[in-house]
Amino acid sequence: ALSAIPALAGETAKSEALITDVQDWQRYLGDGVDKHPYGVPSKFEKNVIRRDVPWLTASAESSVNFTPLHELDGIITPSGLCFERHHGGVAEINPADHRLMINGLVDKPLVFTMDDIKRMPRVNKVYFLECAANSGMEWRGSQLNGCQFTHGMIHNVMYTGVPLKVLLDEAGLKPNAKWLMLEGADSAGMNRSLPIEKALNDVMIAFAMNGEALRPEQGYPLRVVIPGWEGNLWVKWLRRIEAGDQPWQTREETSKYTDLLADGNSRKHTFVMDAKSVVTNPSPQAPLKHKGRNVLSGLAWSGRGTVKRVDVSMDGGRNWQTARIDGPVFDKSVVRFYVDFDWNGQELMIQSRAIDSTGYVQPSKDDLRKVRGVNSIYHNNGIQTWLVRSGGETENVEIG
Amino acid sequence: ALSAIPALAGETAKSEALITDVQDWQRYLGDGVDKHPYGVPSKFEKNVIRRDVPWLTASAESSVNFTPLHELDGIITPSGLCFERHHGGVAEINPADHRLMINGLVDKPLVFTMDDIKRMPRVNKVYFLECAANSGMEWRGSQLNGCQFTHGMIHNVMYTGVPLKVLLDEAGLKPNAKWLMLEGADSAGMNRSLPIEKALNDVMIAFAMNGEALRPEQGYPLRVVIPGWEGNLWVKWLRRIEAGDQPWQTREETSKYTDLLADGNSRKHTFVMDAKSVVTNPSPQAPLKHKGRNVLSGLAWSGRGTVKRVDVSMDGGRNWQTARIDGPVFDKSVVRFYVDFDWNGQELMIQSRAIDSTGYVQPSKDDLRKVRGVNSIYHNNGIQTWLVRSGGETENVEIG
Amino acid sequence: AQQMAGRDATRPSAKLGLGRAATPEEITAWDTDVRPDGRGLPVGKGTVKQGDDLFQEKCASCHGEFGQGVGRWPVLAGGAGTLKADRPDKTVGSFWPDLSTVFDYIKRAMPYGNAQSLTNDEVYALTAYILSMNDIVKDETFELNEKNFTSIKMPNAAAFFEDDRETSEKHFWNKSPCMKDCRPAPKVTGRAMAIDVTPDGKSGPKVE
Amino acid sequence: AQQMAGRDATRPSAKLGLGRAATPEEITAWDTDVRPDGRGLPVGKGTVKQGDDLFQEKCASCHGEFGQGVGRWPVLAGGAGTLKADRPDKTVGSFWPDLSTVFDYIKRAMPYGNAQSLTNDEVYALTAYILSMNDIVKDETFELNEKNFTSIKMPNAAAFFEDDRETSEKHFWNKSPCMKDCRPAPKVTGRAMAIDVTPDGKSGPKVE
Ligand code: HEC
Ligand code: HEC
Ligand SMILES: [Ca+2]
Ligand SMILES: [Ca+2]
Ligand SMILES: [Ca+2]
Ligand SMILES: [Ca+2]
Ligand SMILES: [Ca+2]
Ligand SMILES: [Ca+2]
Ligand SMILES: [Co+2]
Ligand SMILES: [Co+2]
Repeated sequence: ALSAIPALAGETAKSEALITDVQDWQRYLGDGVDKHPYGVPSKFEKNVIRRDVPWLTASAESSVNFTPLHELDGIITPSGLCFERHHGGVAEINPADHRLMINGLVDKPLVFTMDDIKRMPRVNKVYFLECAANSGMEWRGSQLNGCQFTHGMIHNVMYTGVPLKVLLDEAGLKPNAKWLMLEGADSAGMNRSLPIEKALNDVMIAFAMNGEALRPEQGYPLRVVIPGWEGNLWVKWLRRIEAGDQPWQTREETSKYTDLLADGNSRKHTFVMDAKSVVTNPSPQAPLKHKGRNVLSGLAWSGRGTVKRVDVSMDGGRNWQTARIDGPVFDKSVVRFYVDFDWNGQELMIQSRAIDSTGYVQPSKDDLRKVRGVNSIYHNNGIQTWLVRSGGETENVEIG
Repeated sequence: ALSAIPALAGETAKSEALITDVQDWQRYLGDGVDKHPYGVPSKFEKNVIRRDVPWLTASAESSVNFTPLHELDGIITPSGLCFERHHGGVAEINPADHRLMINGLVDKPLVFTMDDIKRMPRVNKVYFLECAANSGMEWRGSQLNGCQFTHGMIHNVMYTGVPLKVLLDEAGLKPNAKWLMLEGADSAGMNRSLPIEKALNDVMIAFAMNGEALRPEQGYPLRVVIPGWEGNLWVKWLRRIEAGDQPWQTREETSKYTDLLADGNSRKHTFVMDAKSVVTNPSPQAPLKHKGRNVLSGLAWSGRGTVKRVDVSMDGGRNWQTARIDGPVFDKSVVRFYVDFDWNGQELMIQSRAIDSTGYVQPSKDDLRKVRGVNSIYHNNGIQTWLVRSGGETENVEIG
Repeated sequence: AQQMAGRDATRPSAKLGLGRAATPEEITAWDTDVRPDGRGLPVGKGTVKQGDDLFQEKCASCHGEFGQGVGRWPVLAGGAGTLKADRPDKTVGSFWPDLSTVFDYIKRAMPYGNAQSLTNDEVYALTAYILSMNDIVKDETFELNEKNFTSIKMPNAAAFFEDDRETSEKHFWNKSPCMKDCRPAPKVTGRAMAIDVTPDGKSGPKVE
Repeated sequence: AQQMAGRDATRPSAKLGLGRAATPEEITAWDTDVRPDGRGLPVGKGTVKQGDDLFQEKCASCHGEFGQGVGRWPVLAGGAGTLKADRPDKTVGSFWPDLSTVFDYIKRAMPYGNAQSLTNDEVYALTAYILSMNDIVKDETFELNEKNFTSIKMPNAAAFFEDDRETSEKHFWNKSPCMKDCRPAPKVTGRAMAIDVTPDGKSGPKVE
């Protein structure tokens, strides 16, 4: 049941007992300052959780859960809600027992402790991490009914760590070092190859996220941060970096994270995440509840630089208006956008498109399929459509 | 026991079993993606908690706990570690039951639900909140041995909410409205007076912090955000705003949060938080552990604008060097600063001083006491001294 | 949020059209605040004697029979003339500038743990008793009510002045703070470890 | 971090002086990766037959007797010629460009739940068996070892090319994207709710 526009100020309103009666929380003492040494959300927020899709994989230890984007605001993803993707479950590592080795084409193979790393010059940066498989279930058409599932393999975090270059300089890269292999300490021994130009440009080795130590599921005590590039490269529980003269062709960059096109050929080394956006509210899990004034909100990002503009359509892409971006705009970070609008119960087809600092315009799903077919699994950055019905109910739809 | 500078690369090193043996976390599966719908820190971080000082007050429900600044990095305080200050414990409020009333010198007294507020135009801002009593126990001299206790009544958060002006415009302020009274729904019925110029300038009514709903102890579902001004004004569990033509002289702005000077007179309406800084590492709870390269780190902030510069002294204020600020620099937000330095075991007297965009230079404790005496409890922004002994042990000291 | 002809159906109106009128009963329920000029005072009354009885019953367990405070609970009376002393005693009598604050605060927040449980007459009586404990009224038959309330003057009222930091602390603004040889070699004059009141294993000062 | 004469005692040196030399044993323990050119291959060997036995013992419970996959566990064999089909079957044989990936991955990550438990000979044997299941070697007496390893060519090796989005998708860069009347009125052509596989009360597709 939709509420109509509320009684205008000055019109007759009924007194509410919530106001005229003294409520318990206004009368009796609540919890003291010694109750929660580490605080948690209100019990009334118990629906604000990561969710997994049990039928996706055979095992929860090699699977994914999704960030509840429709419940969040601003640009920072709370650490407890950052989506998880593991290939052998969460490695539980005492930082005192963690080691990072650098070997291969270096002057001196080195071993670092966490204490060593925390004695190196630090930087603080906000970056998005998007899994290349985000929206991957939507290539053939609308499948999952909620932006948590269609777009929830992304988070945006402020990292503290050391530029990778600092560590490489300490070991001394040999001139023929062109690629690095990054390797995790988890039971999947996750490994991926990284071109040396990117490694020396803006890659970080991070030990903190959003002000505190990395969360276990995000690679505690150490992970790689590779701004703008697909999440699978951001090796967690980082234990080794090897320098070499060519890529390794690991399982995660051949069997997975290559993009099969319609002609049977596959793109490899598709590292950059293309510009993308999604309206998080309204969306299937967060339908419209009221006629009258409403806030449309969403996120946009680009692996190529900053988001310059976000356009929103309410009629399925026929007409567009430019949204208001509010909050910090950082390189390779999400931005938050809003459209304040009035709604009188008409059916809406809501879309958003991101435009980045290189001039790239997020394409429609159909335009993307024209180049890529529907079998590439990864890198689906097509424009999402939400259908808002006259009752406010909101659906994930394909349009033609 | 201090470790000396480690064996240089190339010198003989002993193999560690941590590397030559396969560890459990490298062999067996860890937790799956369905284990922690809302994630928590690693069990190895169990010391990273808010701490209270039981002897400070008679009751934990009217008391304070402190942010563990020495364990954090970057500029965002994790929500679970934001210090708490309550006067009647934490109000536990179902957002569906929360109401905000605006009355007094307005055209139309109004009542808003949380749904109403979430339909208003939103903004996202990062601000520090410092309790005016932060460092209050240190007026007469060094008392508490740790920056968590001397400086931990501060946090820095990204808020999402509505400019207060939007709500006031909806009710229609009368021309003679010069002050607002802000009132909480907790059992302390916390109330404070706010000048209308500030209210219309940058004050926000926030419902989200660091991306998710406010935490209960931070005023869930609604709090006031008053950039740069003392934390006590940032009324939590906000239920009412009254417009009037003069300040109310509430208990929290007369009995408390006024500053008693040596001559027996008291300053009132000391809202702005002066520029201040603290070295968080090293500090008594985070001593130096190694000779050789080390990272000094700290936080600086100013209620008058942005932090322009932070200077650090290693010799008790005789000589100063300018620290490196890294990470975002926002208006009325903390900044993170670093000094990368070599330490050979000499005794250090570490200090930091913040300089803000108005040219204000954080004063020494003695210079502050010359103007304010030692009885004002609030607004102690004097320069902190940490004494680092040759073994690395670090102490809170007064110097003369 | 009326639909205007010829205007994009989703473009927002200038007025939000959010919220509803507050009813008079609702305003009465929440608008209990009292200002120094007496604005907000409800009709009511109470004597020092009545206040004494109430105080012993509902307040003395924390604040002490004569407002002297029990353990670390707040002291409400005494301390006159101590504001320049080494350890000032800030109480309602010695420090508070306005009587309205006493009424406003007790009405909204006391007794601690059972807030908003007192009638207006009870708050008048308790306020009268606090005045009496502080020797601001001397007669235990004195009755405080909404009419004589603003005639009571608090001893320390004149001692408050507006924030003047931008002038009295002007010297903290400094274009070129000293960087080299700024002071003589410092000596340690005090140590938190010697005072030894930091939590975590170490005990705090005794509750007297 | 040697102290240099005449230099501020706390100014940092250019070299960090952090970390220690990795020992040869430590490098051997961790540096197990194998590249397409054979770099990293350990000395060792194993036949298809030996691999078959091992596979049935340690792998078939998930991947199936012939690598066909059990339930939703990964399929390792088959799928040749399906890459242009409506539902491609991407397996080691039909998709993987390099044999080294099989060795590298099994050695570090399999069997799932007991990683790094296999000897090098076992990994050679398992790799040989996977080749055989995929008809890349036909002879069950075939022995794979560090010397013949790089001579094996994978069927789909030529099908991979470097990311070319900046040229093949150049039309996605557009200085003036359309704002008004950009397309005909859209019609709904597909609905997630009709497919009905979203978690939360609704059940997913059956495990076959
Ligand atoms: C269970 C303990 C307790 C009881 C009973 C109690 N109080 Fe209090 N009172 C407190 C505490 C604790 C505070 C300080 C609260 C805070 O920090 O915000 C306080 C504060 C006060 C203050 C303000 C003191 C100051 O210096 O700012 C006044 C006035 C007061 N109480 C009056 C009363 C009266 C009148 C009653 C009885 C009707 C009462 N109290 C009953 C615990 C109590
Ligand atoms: C308990 C189940 C299980 C067992 C037993 C098991 N595997 Fe696996 N295997 C998996 C899972 C799950 C994955 C995918 C892991 C991931 O997502 O990263 C996998 C992946 C693989 C892959 C890569 C598949 C691809 O398409 O990328 C190969 C090759 C493989 N396993 C070989 C083996 C071999 C050889 C053995 C026995 C020595 C074995 N597995 C035993 C579960 C198992
Ligand atoms: Ca599950
Ligand atoms: Ca890719
Ligand atoms: Ca306690
Ligand atoms: Ca103040
Ligand atoms: Ca009032
Ligand atoms: Ca290698
Ligand atoms: Co992924
Ligand atoms: Co405070």
